[in-house]
Amino acid sequence: MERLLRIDRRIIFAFVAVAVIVSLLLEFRLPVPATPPVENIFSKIESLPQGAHLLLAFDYDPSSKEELQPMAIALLHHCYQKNLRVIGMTLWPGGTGLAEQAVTQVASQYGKKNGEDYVFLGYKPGVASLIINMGEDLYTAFPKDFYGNDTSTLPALKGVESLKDIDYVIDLAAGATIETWIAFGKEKYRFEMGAGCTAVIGPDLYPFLDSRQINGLMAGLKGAAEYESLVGRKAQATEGMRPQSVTHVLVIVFILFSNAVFILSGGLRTVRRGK
Amino acid sequence: MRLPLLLLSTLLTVLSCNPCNHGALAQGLELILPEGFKAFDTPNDSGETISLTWKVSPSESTDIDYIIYLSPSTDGPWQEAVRFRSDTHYKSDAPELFGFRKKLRNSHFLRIEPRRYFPGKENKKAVYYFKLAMARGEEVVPQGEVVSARAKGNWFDLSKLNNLIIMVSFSGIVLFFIAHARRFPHLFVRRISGLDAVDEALGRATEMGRPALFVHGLTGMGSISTMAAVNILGRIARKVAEYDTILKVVNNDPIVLSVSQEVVKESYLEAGRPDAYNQDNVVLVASEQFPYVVAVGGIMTRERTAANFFVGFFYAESLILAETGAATGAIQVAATDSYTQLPFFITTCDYTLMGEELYAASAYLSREPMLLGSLRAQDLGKAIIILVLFFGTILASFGIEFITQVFRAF
Amino acid sequence: MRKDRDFWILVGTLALFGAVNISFFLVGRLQVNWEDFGIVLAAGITLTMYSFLYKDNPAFKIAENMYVGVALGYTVIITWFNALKPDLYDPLLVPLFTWERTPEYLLFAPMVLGVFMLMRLSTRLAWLSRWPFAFVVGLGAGITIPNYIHTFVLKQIEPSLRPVFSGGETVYMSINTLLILLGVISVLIYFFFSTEHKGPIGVVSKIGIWFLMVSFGASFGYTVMGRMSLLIGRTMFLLKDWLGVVQ
Amino acid sequence: MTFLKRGVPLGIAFLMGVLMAFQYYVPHEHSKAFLELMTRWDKIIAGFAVFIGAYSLFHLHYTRIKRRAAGWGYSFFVFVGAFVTIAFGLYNGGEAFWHDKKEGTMFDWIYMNIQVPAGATIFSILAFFMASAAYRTFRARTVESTVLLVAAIIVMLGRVPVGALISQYIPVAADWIMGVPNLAAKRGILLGVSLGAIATSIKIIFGVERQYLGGGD
Repeated sequence: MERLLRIDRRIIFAFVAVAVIVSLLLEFRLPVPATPPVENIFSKIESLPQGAHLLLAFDYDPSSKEELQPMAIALLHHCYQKNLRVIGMTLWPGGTGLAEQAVTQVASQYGKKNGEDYVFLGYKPGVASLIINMGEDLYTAFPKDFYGNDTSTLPALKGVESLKDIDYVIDLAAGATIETWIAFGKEKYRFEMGAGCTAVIGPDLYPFLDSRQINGLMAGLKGAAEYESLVGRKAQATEGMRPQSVTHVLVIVFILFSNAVFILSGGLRTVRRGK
Repeated sequence: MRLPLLLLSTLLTVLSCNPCNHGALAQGLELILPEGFKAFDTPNDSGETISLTWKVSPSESTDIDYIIYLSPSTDGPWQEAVRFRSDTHYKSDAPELFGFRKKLRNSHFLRIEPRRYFPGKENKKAVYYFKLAMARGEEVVPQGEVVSARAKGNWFDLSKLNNLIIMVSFSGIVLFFIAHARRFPHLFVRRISGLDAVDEALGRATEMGRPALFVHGLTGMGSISTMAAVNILGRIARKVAEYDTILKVVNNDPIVLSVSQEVVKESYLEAGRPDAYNQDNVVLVASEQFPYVVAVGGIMTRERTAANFFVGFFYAESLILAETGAATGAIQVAATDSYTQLPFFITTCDYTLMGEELYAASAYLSREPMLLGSLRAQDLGKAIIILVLFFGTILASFGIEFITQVFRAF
Repeated sequence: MRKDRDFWILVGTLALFGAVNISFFLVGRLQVNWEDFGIVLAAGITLTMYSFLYKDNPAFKIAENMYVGVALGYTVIITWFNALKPDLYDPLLVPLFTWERTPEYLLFAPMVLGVFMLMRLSTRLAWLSRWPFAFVVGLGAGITIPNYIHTFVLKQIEPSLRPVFSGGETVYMSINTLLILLGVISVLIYFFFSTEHKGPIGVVSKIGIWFLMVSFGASFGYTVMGRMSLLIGRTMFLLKDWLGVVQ
Repeated sequence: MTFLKRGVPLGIAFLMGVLMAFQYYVPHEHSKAFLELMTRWDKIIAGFAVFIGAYSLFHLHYTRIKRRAAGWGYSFFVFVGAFVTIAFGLYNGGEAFWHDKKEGTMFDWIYMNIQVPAGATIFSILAFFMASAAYRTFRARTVESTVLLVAAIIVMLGRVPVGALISQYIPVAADWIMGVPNLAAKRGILLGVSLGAIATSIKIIFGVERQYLGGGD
C-alpha cells in the first residue's frame, strides 16, 4: 500500500502532461459564467463614453504571460470596440515588449492609429515615485512615448494633464503593483481603478475589493476567460478552461487518494507519535 | 448661445433692481428661491477650486434644476458652468469640509474649478463671480445675488488631521520603545513555539547522526527576511555546536554567504567549539533559482539530512525544496514572510513560522533593541486597531458613529 | 551505463526535434523567414526547459543561464531607451552640447546622484553611493508613512466600522460582517507578541489560526490554478503555433 | 570623512523623509511642485539602479568562473546572453543607440523568441511539481493543514466550470471562502504588514535602521 505513495514523480508528471494535451485536443464546451468582480470591470468600461481615457498598466513580465496576456488582449478588444483612448504603460522592464505587442496588434485589428487613438508610453523605473509624478503631471513623467514622440503633441492624450483626468485605470499585475497603484495613485489622485492579476496573488486582493479601493478584479486565466465571455470573443483563455478543469480534478484526486492511503496505512499515527 | 445669455443678463439686472425678489414668487414659475448664496475658496486644496453654498429652498424637487453661472468679472459675460438636479449636492456630501452634523442636509454645496472654463487664460489670482438660478425645463429663474471668490492654495489639509496625528504618535511610540529596549533589553516577547520545534529537529538529527541543513531564501542581505534568517541561523549554529552535529548552510548570494560564515563561526566560538567549524559547510551553491533548487535537492538526497530549515524569503522554489525534503523523510521547519509560499510550507513541513513570527523570533533571539522596540511598537499599533475595530463596530451598530468619523480617511 | 543512456536520450530527442522542424519547413507548414525560425527557437527553448522534468541536464542549465543573461540585457537596453535617454540624455545632455534648445538644468541633480550611485562599483568611492541611496530610501520612507496610514490602515478599517445590523442588510450579510470583524481581530491577535497566548487571548489567537489556514487554503487553490494556467499556455503554444494540431 | 560617509547620508535620509512625509498634509501648489520635482528626480535615479543590478549579477558569475565553482561553465552563458542582447540593442537596427528605438529589430526578435518562451515556461514547470507534491507530500497531518487542504479543494473546484457541474453550491462556497474568511485573514495580515512597513520607514528616517548604507564605516 505505502509503495503506491513512493512512485517516481515522473509518472505523475506524465499524468499531468497527458491530461493537458488530451483536454486541449478534445473539443468539449464548458460554460464560463462571469463573476461579479469581473463583471464590474466590464460594466465600468461599458459605461465610459467614446473617447474616454483608459490607462492600462502592464505590470508583468514573460513569466506571467500565459495568465495576463489573454486578459490584456480581451480588455483591449473591449476598449477599442468602445472607441476608448487607450494609454498603455508598464512598471516592469521585462514586460515592455509584450505590452507593446498586445496594444498594437489588437489596435491594428480595429484600424486604430498610434498617437491618435491609443498611446504606448513604455517603461519607466521608480514605481511609487513614477505614479506620483504621473499624478502631478503626466508629461514630466513621460516626456516621450515608447517610440520617441513628444507626448505633449499626441492627440490621444488631449484633455489629460495628469492621472486625475484618466477615466479608468486598470493594472494587470504579477507582483505588488496593484497595492502601489492604490496607495500612490488611486487614493491620492482619486480615479476609478480596476485590477487584473495572476492567480497566485488573487486572494491577497480581496481586502481591496471589499474596501472598494478597486472596483473589480480578474484573477488568473479564469478571470481572463470570464472577460472573454463578457466581450463575446472566446479565445485562448476560454480554450484553457477545459484543461484547467481537468488538471484541477486531477490534483484533487491526487490529494484525496494519497491522503486516504496515508491514513489507511497508519501514517497518521506515526506522525502523531513523532511529534 | 449668446442670445439667451444676453436675455438672461437683462433679466438679472431687472430682477436685481427689485428689492423684494428674495423668496418671492417669480414670474411664470412658482418657485421659492434659495437664500444665503456664498462663494469662498475651498479649504484643504491646492488653489484650484472655489466652493459655493446656499440654503435649501422649499420648492426643490426632482424636476427642478439648479444652474450656476460663472464670469471672470462682475458684469459678465456669464457662462453656464453647471446644471444639476435640485435635490442633489448637499453639504453633507463633503464631510471632509463640513463634518458630520445632521443639519448639513439643509444647505447645498458645490465645488467648482473655474479655470477649467477659461482654458488658456490661467491667471491664478483671478477673482471669479457666480450667480445661481433655478430652472424647470427651459424656464430659468435667476436668484439674483452675485457672489465672488478667489481660489488660493492652502497650507494645511485639515481633513488629513487624523492621519497626521497617527503618524506623529506612532513615530513617537516606535522611537520610545526602541529607546526603552536599549535600557531594558529583556523586554517580554512571547514564546515562539516554532523555536522549540527547531530544537526538537536538531535533537533528532543528533540522535540519527545525520547533518542538519539550513536553507536561505533568495533575497539579499538588504531584506528584513534575510537579516532575521541570519539571527535564527546564529541560534541554530550554537545548538548544533553544543550537540556536536554537522550543520550545512546553503545560500545564493555572496554577501549572505560571507555574513553566514561569520555568524556560524562566531556561534561555534561561543559554544566553545571553534575547532568544529568547517567553512566548507557554508556554501553558495548556485545563483539562479532553479539551479539553486537542484543543488539544494541534491544535498538533501545525497547527505540524507535529518533536519531541514527553510528560513528567509522564498519564491516559487519553496514547493520543490520542501517537497524534496519531505520525500527524504527529514523533519522540516520553515520560517518565512513570503505569504504566497506559506501554504506549501504548512502542508509539507512539520512546523512553520508564519509571516511576522519570523521577525518576532529574530528579535527574541538577537535581543537587538531596534527589533524588540519596533516589535513592541507594532504590537501597540495592533492593539489600538483591535480596540478601534471592536468598539467602533459596537458603537456604530447602536448608531453612535463617533469612532467611525474620527478614523474616517479622506 | 546510465550516462550512456542519457546521452542517447539527448541525441534522440534532438534528432526528433530536428526532423520535425525540417519536415515542417519542407512541407511548407513553416516558411524560411525570421518569424517562423523564431517559432522553432521558442519551441526548442520551451522543450529544453521541460527537459528538467526528466532530469536536471546541461541543456536546461544552459537555457536557464542564457535566459538570465538575455533578461538582464533586455532590461538594460529598455531602461536606456525608455528612461535614461528621454529623461536625461535628450533634455539635458543633448541641448548642453548642441544648444538647439535650453537644457533643463534642474536635471543635473538627479544625474549627479545617479552617477554617485554607480560609485558603488568602485572600492574607494563606494561611500559616495550612500548619498543617492539615502535620497531614494528617505524619499520612499517619507511617502510611505502617510500614504500607507491612509490606504492600508484607515481605508482598510473603514469597511469594518459599519453598523453590523442597521436594517438594510440580510441576516446572512450581518453574520458575514461579524465573521470578517472576528477574523481581522483574531489574526491581529495571533500576530501579537507582547503577551503569552493563554486564556481568552489564547482562544482568540486559535481562531486566528483557523482563519489564516482557510485563507492559505484559498491561496493554495489559486496558486495551483495559476501554475496550471502557465502550463496550459505553453502547451497551447506548442500544439498551436508550432505543431499546428490545434486550431 | 566620517561626516561625508555617515553624517551626510543620514542627514539626506532624514531631510527627505521628513519633507516628503509632511508634504502629504500640505495641499499648496508649491508643495505639489516640490513633490513633482522630487519624484521626477527619484524616477531618474532609479534608472541608474539597473546598472548596479547588472554589475552584481555579472560580478557573481565572474567570481563563479574565476573560482571554478561547481557548474562554473554555465555562467558563461549568462554573459553570452547578456552581451548578444545588449549588442543588438545598442546597434538598434543600424541606427545606433542615441537615436530613438527602432521597432522590429534583432533585439526584439531575441526578446520574443528567447526571453518570452523561456520566462513563460520556467514557472510552468511548477505545475508538474504541484501535482507531484499533491500526490506525495500534501498531507493532512494536523487539524490545521486539514482545514487548509479542504479549503483549497473547495476553491479549486469552485473556480473552474467543473465545480458548478458537480454541485451548484461549490462555486457559492468558494465565493464565500474568498469573500469572508480569506478576506478577513488577508486584511489582518495586511494591517500587520503595513504597520511593519510604516515602522521601518520611521526607523529609516530617524537613522535607527541603516541597512541601506551598506557595510563599512
